Amino acid sequence: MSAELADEKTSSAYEQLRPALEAILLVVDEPVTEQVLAQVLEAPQADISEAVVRLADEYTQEQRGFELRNVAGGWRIYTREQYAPYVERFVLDGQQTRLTQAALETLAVVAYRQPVTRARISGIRGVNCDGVMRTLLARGLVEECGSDNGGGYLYQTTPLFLEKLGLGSINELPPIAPLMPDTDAVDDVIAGD
Amino acid sequence: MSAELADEKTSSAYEQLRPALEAILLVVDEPVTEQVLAQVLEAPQADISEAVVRLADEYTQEQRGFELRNVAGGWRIYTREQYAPYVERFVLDGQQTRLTQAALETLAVVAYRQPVTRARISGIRGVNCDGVMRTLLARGLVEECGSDNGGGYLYQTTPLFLEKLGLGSINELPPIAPLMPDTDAVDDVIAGD
Amino acid sequence: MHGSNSQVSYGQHVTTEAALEPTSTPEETNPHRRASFQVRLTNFEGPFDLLLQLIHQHKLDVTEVALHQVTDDFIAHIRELGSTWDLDQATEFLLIAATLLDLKAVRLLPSAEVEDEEDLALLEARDLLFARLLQYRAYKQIARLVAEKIAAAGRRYPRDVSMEPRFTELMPEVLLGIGLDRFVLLAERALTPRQPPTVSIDHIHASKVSVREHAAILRDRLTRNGNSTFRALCSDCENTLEVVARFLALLELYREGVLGFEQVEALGELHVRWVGGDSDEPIEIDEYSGSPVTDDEESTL
Repeated sequence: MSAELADEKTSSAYEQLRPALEAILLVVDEPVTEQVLAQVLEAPQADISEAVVRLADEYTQEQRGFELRNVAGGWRIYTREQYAPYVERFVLDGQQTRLTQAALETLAVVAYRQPVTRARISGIRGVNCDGVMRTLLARGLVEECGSDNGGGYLYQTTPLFLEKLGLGSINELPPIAPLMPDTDAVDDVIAGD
Repeated sequence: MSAELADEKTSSAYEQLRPALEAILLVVDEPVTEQVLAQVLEAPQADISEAVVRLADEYTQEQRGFELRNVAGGWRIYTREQYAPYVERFVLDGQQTRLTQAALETLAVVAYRQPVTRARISGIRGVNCDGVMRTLLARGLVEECGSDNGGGYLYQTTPLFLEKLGLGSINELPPIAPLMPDTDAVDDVIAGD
Repeated sequence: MHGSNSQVSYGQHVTTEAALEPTSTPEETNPHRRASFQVRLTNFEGPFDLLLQLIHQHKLDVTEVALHQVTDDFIAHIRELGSTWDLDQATEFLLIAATLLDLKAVRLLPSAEVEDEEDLALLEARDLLFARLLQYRAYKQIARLVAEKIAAAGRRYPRDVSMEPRFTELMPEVLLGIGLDRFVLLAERALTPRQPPTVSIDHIHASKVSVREHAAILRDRLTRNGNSTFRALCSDCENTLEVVARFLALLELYREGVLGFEQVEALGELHVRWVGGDSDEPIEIDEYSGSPVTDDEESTL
């Protein structure tokens, strides 16, 4: 009887936690620790630990196309191994060979402002650039090159980028018209730093 | 008996499609069309159309933290609206400047009257709309689409507009007619007073 | 029968408070109407907007127009402002006042018998105004819906995470899809700072312009080309002030009888025709206050 009661209690706790947990796990790019999840969801860490395991089991039992995996001390959603061939086919299908306008613009900012942080790029473009930067990194057009004083990663263009534009070195990029006498100062204002 | 068999057949087709669908939906970075899904999964498009709707319903019925939505002509997984407060601790899409009332009204006119000239929009709103249109163009919510006989540029809304509104297509906008009595009705009233 | 049905539903639309209330603010309950006039005028969007607000404020049924009240308020407000009003507000006022007076004039006509062509024209104008007002209100309501949809969609976040490395490795080689020329253009555009939304204070230290000078420019161009459009005549203006100067100069030239105007539809292209012949006799152009002072004028000031 008391075991049943306890079960019911955990059940409802889990049901309350589950959707919020799923929402977070859907958007995180890096595995997220149980500690962080507990903080954000304002739940005891023990409940979280139980919930993620239960959710991972659920995904497996329901034969979902994705799975919840514990990697490097945190949790993240990955493609389930047996369905990887479909993803591979999708990727190979070549729907994504062309860069979007947003990606090209971001690439242009990196090219002319390198080394540069994401915060600064977002400031210049007026929109968050995280997603686009991921694409550029994945496509090997930009790369990390250390960090600035504030601890933000710095990015620069890669040799592949030069190759794509048919340039020998970054110095061969044509100077852009003097739009502003002091663009850096303006960037600073816009980036708010 | 045969109906049952048919049901079973669809059911098993769906069960085969589902995890593969989920695997692909998990990696797309923009709404993916049923056509592409059909190609990659080598399934009839009708089966895909049925499967995505069924999967979207499933996510809602199971009260998952995410939902499958038809946006701008394609399908993509989003976090469910009510869990936004948790998600926002992880994704901060900074600098989401709000549209002004004037911009919203202008956008509404373009959405319902497209393709439409600036002169016409100004006529409807009773004020010049050039500045507002520049903003909407810069934010990628409207675009030029040719010119009318008089040589004025025509404008229409973009797929980004649909995405920002969470609409599958422009037809999902509610009809404006009930809000706007036709001229006959106006005539009646005026004749009747 | 059908006609009377649609009449009823139309009447409900217009008189229902909620339907006319897109911009309800706490100030609306303020019994001191005139004080709140000022507040509202600072943020309305064009004459239709204000008209809608006024109609709501006075709980007016558009078909039972008691607009004389509104008109009186208006005139009183303008008087109160005395000499302190600015050009922007004044022109908006005039536009709205004209619209209201138009409505009022129509209202005063006996509605049963319409014989005069002019009466008919006035009635038609009123029909048109009603129709446009209702149309505007419809879009205003839709705008609210658009805002709601944007807000809701903004709270749903798409899955947008990096692809697992084993998939990215498979990706076909990326195409830039553009050459160096286009890339540089893109960079220029991307690096051009966006104007942050600010309250402009440019007018405080705006450079002064001379209507007389701009009249000379216009005269020169129009005698050469015969006719043009206001848009074309202002295409080289660097700021709004210069456009205003050109416009005032056009009015001055019109007063001198050397110009003709034609505008087919409201807010449409304004065509300007030179009718002053090609004599180069000097034309007297009034200068406006705030014009730059030239050397020969200085002594007289």
